[in-house]
Amino acid sequence: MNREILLEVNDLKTYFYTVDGVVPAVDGVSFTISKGETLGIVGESGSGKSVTARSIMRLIPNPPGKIVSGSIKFKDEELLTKKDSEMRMIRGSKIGMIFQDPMTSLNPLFTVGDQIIEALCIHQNIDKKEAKEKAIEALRMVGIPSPEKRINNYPHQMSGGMRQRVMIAMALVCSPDLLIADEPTTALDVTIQAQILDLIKDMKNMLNMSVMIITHDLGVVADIADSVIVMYAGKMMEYGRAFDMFSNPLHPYTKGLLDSIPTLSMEGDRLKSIEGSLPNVTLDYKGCRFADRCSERCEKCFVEEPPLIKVNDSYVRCHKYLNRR
Amino acid sequence: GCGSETSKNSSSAPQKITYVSMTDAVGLSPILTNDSASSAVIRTVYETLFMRDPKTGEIKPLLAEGYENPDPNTWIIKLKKNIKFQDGTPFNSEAVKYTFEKILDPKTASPRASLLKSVDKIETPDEYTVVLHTKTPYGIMLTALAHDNLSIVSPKADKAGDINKNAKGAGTGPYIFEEWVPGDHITVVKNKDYWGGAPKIDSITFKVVPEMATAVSMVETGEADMLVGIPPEHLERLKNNADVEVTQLQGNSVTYLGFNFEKKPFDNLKVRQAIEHAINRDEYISTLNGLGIRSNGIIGPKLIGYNSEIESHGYKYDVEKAKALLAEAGYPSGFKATLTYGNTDTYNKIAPFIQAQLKKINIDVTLNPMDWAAYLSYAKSGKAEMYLGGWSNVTGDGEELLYPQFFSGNIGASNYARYNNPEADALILKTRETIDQNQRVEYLRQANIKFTDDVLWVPLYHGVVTMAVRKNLKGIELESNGEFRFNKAYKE
Amino acid sequence: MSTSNEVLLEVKDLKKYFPVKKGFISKKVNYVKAVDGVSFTLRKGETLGLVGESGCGKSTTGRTILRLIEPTDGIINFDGENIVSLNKKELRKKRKDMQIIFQDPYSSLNPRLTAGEIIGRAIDVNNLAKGKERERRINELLDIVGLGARFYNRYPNEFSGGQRQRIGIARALACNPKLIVCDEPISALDVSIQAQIINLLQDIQDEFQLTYLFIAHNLAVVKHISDNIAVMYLGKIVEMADKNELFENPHHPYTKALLSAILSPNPKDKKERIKLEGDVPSPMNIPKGCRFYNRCPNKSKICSEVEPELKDMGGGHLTACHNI
Amino acid sequence: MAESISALKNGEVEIEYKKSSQIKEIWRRLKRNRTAVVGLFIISFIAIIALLAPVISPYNPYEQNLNQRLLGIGARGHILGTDEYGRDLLSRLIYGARLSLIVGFCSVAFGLVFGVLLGLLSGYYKRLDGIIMRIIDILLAFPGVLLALAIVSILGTGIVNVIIAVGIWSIPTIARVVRGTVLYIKEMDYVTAAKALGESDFMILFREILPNCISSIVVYSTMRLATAILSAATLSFLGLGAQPPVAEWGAMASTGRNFIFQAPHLTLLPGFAIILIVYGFNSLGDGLRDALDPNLKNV
Amino acid sequence: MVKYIFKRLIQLIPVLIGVSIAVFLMIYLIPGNAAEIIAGPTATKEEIQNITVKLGLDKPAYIQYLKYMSGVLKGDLGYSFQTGQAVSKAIAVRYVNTLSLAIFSALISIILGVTTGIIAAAKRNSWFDRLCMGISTFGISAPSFWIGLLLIVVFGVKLKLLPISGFNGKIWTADGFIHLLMPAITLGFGSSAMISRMTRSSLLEIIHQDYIQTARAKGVKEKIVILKHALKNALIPIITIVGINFGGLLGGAVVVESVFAINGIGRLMVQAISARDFPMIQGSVLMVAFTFVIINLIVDILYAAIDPRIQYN
Ligand SMILES: Nc1ncnc2c1ncn2[C@@H]1O[C@H](COP(=O)(O)OP(=O)(O)OP(=O)(O)O)[C@@H](O)[C@H]1O
Ligand SMILES: Nc1ncnc2c1ncn2[C@@H]1O[C@H](COP(=O)(O)OP(=O)(O)OP(=O)(O)O)[C@@H](O)[C@H]1O
Ligand SMILES: [Mg+2]
Ligand SMILES: [Mg+2]
Ligand code: NI
Repeated sequence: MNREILLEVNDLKTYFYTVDGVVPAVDGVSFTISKGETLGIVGESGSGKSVTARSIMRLIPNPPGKIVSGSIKFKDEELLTKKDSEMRMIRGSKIGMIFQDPMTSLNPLFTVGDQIIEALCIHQNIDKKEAKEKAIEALRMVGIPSPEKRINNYPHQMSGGMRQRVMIAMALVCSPDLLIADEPTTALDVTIQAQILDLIKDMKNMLNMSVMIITHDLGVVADIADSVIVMYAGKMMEYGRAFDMFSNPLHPYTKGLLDSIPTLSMEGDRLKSIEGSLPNVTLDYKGCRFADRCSERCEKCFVEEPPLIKVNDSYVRCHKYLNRR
Repeated sequence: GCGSETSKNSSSAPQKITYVSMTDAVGLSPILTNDSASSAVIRTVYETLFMRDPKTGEIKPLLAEGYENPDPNTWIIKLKKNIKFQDGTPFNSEAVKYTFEKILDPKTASPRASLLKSVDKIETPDEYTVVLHTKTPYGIMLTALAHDNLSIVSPKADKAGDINKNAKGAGTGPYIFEEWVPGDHITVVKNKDYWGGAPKIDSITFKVVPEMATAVSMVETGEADMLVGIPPEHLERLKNNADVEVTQLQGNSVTYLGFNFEKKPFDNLKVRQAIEHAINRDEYISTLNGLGIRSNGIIGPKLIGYNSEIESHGYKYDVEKAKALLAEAGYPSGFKATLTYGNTDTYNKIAPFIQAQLKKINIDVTLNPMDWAAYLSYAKSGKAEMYLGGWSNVTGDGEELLYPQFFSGNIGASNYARYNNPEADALILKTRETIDQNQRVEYLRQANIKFTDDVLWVPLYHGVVTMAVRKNLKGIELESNGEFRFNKAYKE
Repeated sequence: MSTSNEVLLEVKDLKKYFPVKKGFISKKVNYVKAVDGVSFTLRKGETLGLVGESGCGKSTTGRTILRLIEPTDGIINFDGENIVSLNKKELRKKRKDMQIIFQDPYSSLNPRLTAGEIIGRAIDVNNLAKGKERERRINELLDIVGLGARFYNRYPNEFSGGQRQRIGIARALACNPKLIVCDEPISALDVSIQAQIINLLQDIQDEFQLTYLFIAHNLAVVKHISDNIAVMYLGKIVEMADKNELFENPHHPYTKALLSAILSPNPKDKKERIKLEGDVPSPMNIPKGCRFYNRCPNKSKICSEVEPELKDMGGGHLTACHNI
Repeated sequence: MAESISALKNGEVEIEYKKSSQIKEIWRRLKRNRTAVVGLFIISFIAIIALLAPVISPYNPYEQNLNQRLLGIGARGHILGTDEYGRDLLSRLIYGARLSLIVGFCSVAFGLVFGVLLGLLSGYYKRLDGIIMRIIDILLAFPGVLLALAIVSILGTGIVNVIIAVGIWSIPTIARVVRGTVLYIKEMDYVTAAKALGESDFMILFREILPNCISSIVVYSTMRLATAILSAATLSFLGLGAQPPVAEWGAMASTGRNFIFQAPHLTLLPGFAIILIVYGFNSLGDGLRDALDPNLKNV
Repeated sequence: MVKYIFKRLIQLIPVLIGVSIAVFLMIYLIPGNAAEIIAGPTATKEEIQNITVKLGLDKPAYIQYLKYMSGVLKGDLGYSFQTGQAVSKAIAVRYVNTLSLAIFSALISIILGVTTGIIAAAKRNSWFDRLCMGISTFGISAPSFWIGLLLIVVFGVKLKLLPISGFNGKIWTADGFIHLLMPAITLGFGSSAMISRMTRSSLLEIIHQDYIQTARAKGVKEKIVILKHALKNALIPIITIVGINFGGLLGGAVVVESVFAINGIGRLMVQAISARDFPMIQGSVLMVAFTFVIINLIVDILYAAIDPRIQYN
């Protein structure tokens, strides 16, 4: 695999300044995505997955959100210092994005054709007719039957799976280098999910792009991702190759997650579960964020935040691995 | 078009007048209307047989040449010759007969049919003579004939269409009806062939502006040329405007506090006296910016039947005396009463004053304002205890006031007081039926004194009529009944 | 899990058509055939898993059985009585025996009531306890679902999704029901919380001899918790069998596709997927013949004309397919 | 999430603590909303003035003194001048606060009683919906001014009838708002759960649905209060409102308009007072909407 | 669609019948009658009786109503008790004026309201936002007769910039336009304020929707995001409030019509009811109700035109 680095995120921190205080939604996330690589981000609801993705796109609503520090290098260019107009040229053309809910992510008042054509017209210097042809082509590419008719449909005239395909087509018409997919299949049925995941894989190979896929379904990650980030309460808890993580999870949280999913092959009556729920994190939060749910915690975990520790090829944020080094 | 634009025009341009009125005319036929807005228009289009001199108040012939009274029940009226209706038909005795009979016909349902109620028969011995035979002597015949509602209409025009809506050519007056946009304006134009000489003004627009503050502003800016009946609060403003001429003239209207004689304790003279004693009329009049005059009598200074001796009658402001009288009447600690009135600006303003005044003698007054129609109904049916009213006298004759208000035959109609006194009835009838004018005036004088002493009303103030005219508009004379004529008007 | 042989619930040819107003002066011409002839039996203590794609009528089935939605047609024998023929009053009395747990932990709790009151209301409505006894019972229920009495006076918005789901379960338990319809009780929860709830549901089933109709679309979960599994497609059950039988030996092509679409959280066991083309047809105009015809990978001619019936293929394994 | 005290001695203490904490939460959110705070401040200010009217007003608002008519602002003894009867304007404004608040509250309360009932029924019972909505259509299509005019003609002018007129005026809109909310809440699972538990329609309607409509009702009522006070002023203009000598701001602004040239403060001051109170209610309504609506929590 | 409009028009009938019955009951209940008004305070009993007979008011109430309604079914709205004019004609003149006023002020309020609303939403929490919202709250809060009189005093009397009254019913002429300017502003001010707030708040709500993120992620300019993607979605609530306000403008124009001496239907209604002029009240109320329903219909059609999800049913 080509190891050329496409995206490099370093110590990204995005905070929300809300009525209820400062929410450190993303608090020091670092990773890289190489050309052709698929990165999966998993984590519980509210752990900061979407905010990470939106930070890369610089689509954090301000106020209340703000990227407080860090750097995001895309093709060796710093995104965080770019002007709005420059950023716009990257969005949609160099980085495409699809969202969780295909039902609400398409503007209900415009035909899907218009919405795809709009993306084309912004980034490519082509006329309407040409754009329309390209849009039809894109729809055909994502497997929508009779696209020349479908292009005049409104989103509500399509099923969820079709809409998600339209979203993908829209994100891909300009052949971006990176596709960010924020829970692209969560709202879909399993059979449709399978279709969409296959489609993303096909597209990735066809266009030779990198993919960042966000999900809370470990099955999806196992299916599609080369490397994985496990997030918990705004922090990156574990980061490494997907294969390594599934065969040898390092962080107690990751282990807990894997244990709590019933699998077809598993036997036995009870599932292992992680008791408790996500903590309410504030800026002055001390210690490991997972500590009070952790089965392997020690006193230190409550007072001191563990650093990111490299174990083999992976990174993990747990005091457990400090001593081993 | 804007008044302000037209007012700048030189004299060679057509002369136009915009007159603002709070309400729209109800109709254009004198036979079918009975409101001041209609009457303002009707006076420009139609004419009566007789008219009242604006200065002296004397009744003079207008379309008539003169009259004779061979006996108390016969009126022979000679008409002027060579007068034509605006539609070209001649004005003659037939027209008079036609008009009057139409009014008398119950099917016409004329609201002022009562003006000719005593007329029995109308004869036309020749083209220019009309003979009116009455059932009973009708001493105020001439006054009635000077009433706008007895204006003569052209039979041809009336038969041809509904002159109540389109009065084109229907009168003999100096202006010809031109256009009526209901709710907005009425236009009349110069009658070039007017028998008294063509007027100088080319057209008059009667514009409806329901909001007084707006109307005043329009006169100020020149958008309108004239306005009558200005309330006191706007008077100062107009007087201070160099472009506007304000005329104030003692009028013949009266504003009063009335009682329902069928309701206790208002049948008690002492109570009524007490109430009159308790009200400081001078104080209230002082708030009117000169738009009201104190006179103790029911028949005011500008009416036929007034005599200045009345000022020694009535009851002066004297709270102690009022309390004493109330105690005498058996109400030492006062009583509760309601005061009913139509909720127009005038009465809305007086009512709280009366309430405050009567409080001083422990009469606890509840105000009961009603919308006008409801008030009429309520007062007629005798439900009101005390009520506020105003009487604007068109003919300028005291009789026009006493008969409707206090004659027992009018209980259930205009006699809101429900005053039923045979003695008073007899006197009132005399003021109507006596042909000898001097004698009749004498009866009116007596009635005034009697009714004032008996406190049939507390006359709060007698009106002052007002008119504001742009300075370049001349020749309009205000009459004490608040009316005016455009016959001699011209613009400089 | 002990399953007796006593039948608790028997559903026969259940139908629910939602009328859709259309046309001039709103004549009811069209129907959404949400449930179109569903039959199954549930024995005491048994768990029947109901799976299927979104919109196939799972929730409608669940709710119609409780008569929260009036059925269009069919028989629901619950505890020896036909629920469908009960009048309003009788039904209200019967209600405490059959409860429901909802998918959405947010909309299923009245935000104006405290946790204790939510449970308390369930007790009050059925006059199960009063005064001290009532309080005791509420606290007991809170304990059973793993919350504890200290949560008594909290409002739903002060709870996390998992905790809310526990309150929902406590409410359902409050009137000692015999049957609980679990309408996707874990779908809205985080992975780490799902296991807690599944364990809880299993625990209370054992403790109180409950019977579950467990609706879900996650096959792995269904397999974990159920005894038998029914697969629904477009308002009909297409296959029903013991869970192991179903997973090891699926008959219906739709079941096969469904099973193959399950993603394992283990990159090692990647397997070949059966790809299904196209979408589920609209329940408003269900095609003639087999409902799965347009997506079926191995359809035959008869499929487009004759609707297959649910037949026993041996050993209580029911399938509705012509090509077996 | 604040951990609550784990050891509980007395359940009731805990209940009170928690109930107030919910209100506290709303209050806390309200406090952060600047306009809402301003609105609340204005309304409390006016309410306090209204309450203390007999204490703080320098004169009897109904006492006439015709010698001291139409004094301007800053006149000796009358800070805000006097009106056409020589009544102290400040005192009248202070008492006017009372009446304006009473008119606002009572008419909205009147509208609420009927509007909420109609809304609840038509939202909950599909069968009644058609009929009730038609009635509401008729009420809506019927010009409000005319309705007021008719009511006043039938019942006579006066503050009570203004309240009734304005109240009836607000029934259809309140009913619609409530109906909309009911239609939404009816579909919530907790209502289904209540049904599943065997609650009767009556209980569901009044114990499950109504309490959850309260916040939208409160928000709407706050805004409606503003409209009611304005409508009352408009009725006064048409001569149908509160009748003299009542010191009600709308009536004062409306009778004062006749003096707009001579003594403009007679209409300007009550006008500003109306603007102030209406502004207060509107801002508070805005703020409450944000504070009560959890969806907008962080927006 | 034609079918839909037809159906809606049929639905209008019960509403209109309901309104007419309501009017009838109202007239029946309120004291006073047309004859007494026409006769005036001086009238004698005979005069009142004659007029009563002439107007048919001596007949039982329901007969009066049925007689009136049978006329209406034949397309005859009757004749005014007071002036004897054909009601249809009287209404027509006034209706044009009120409608011109309503349309003009609706235009003013839409243009003003929507633009300020958009800018305020786009620049949320800026000084412009605060200013707009401040002014708009003022606009909602001030009684319209009050604004109207202030405008007259300032622009009419003091500055002599604009004519105070005299609208000629022809809005398309320069003269008509100038005369209608102040009334339209007076009337439009309050509703522009409402529209402005509605635009702002619905835009703010929509800006948080996923599809707006999608548009941004495509690289669409912020201006276009708001003007195209967000605004079109915000149009539904905006149109709703415009519709409601327009209905309100018709009925609520009485005040402005009085202040600016516009010969409109609002004033006509008030006059008619003070004169107990039954045919005129019925006619004008029916007209206003009819317009109200038509406006609702137009609003619904606009919904469907904007939002493809909404079907005519
Ligand atoms: N606009 C916002 N204002 C305030 N806080 C926000 C905003 N957007 C996100 N957050 C906060 O940031 C945190 C992370 O949110 P994020 O959307 O990234 O979670 P997620 O991992 O994508 O969860 P999910 O699986 O539910 O999509 C949450 O605590 C959330 O409350
Ligand atoms: N009240 C209703 N009126 C009309 N149609 C309805 C109604 N409720 C459900 N439906 C329709 O019935 C069908 C079945 O719905 P149901 O909710 O039972 O599906 P489901 O299998 O539970 O789906 P999901 O997995 O999304 O919950 C759907 O097409 C739905 O649109
Ligand atoms: Mg997310
Ligand atoms: Mg469901
Ligand atoms: Ni002009």
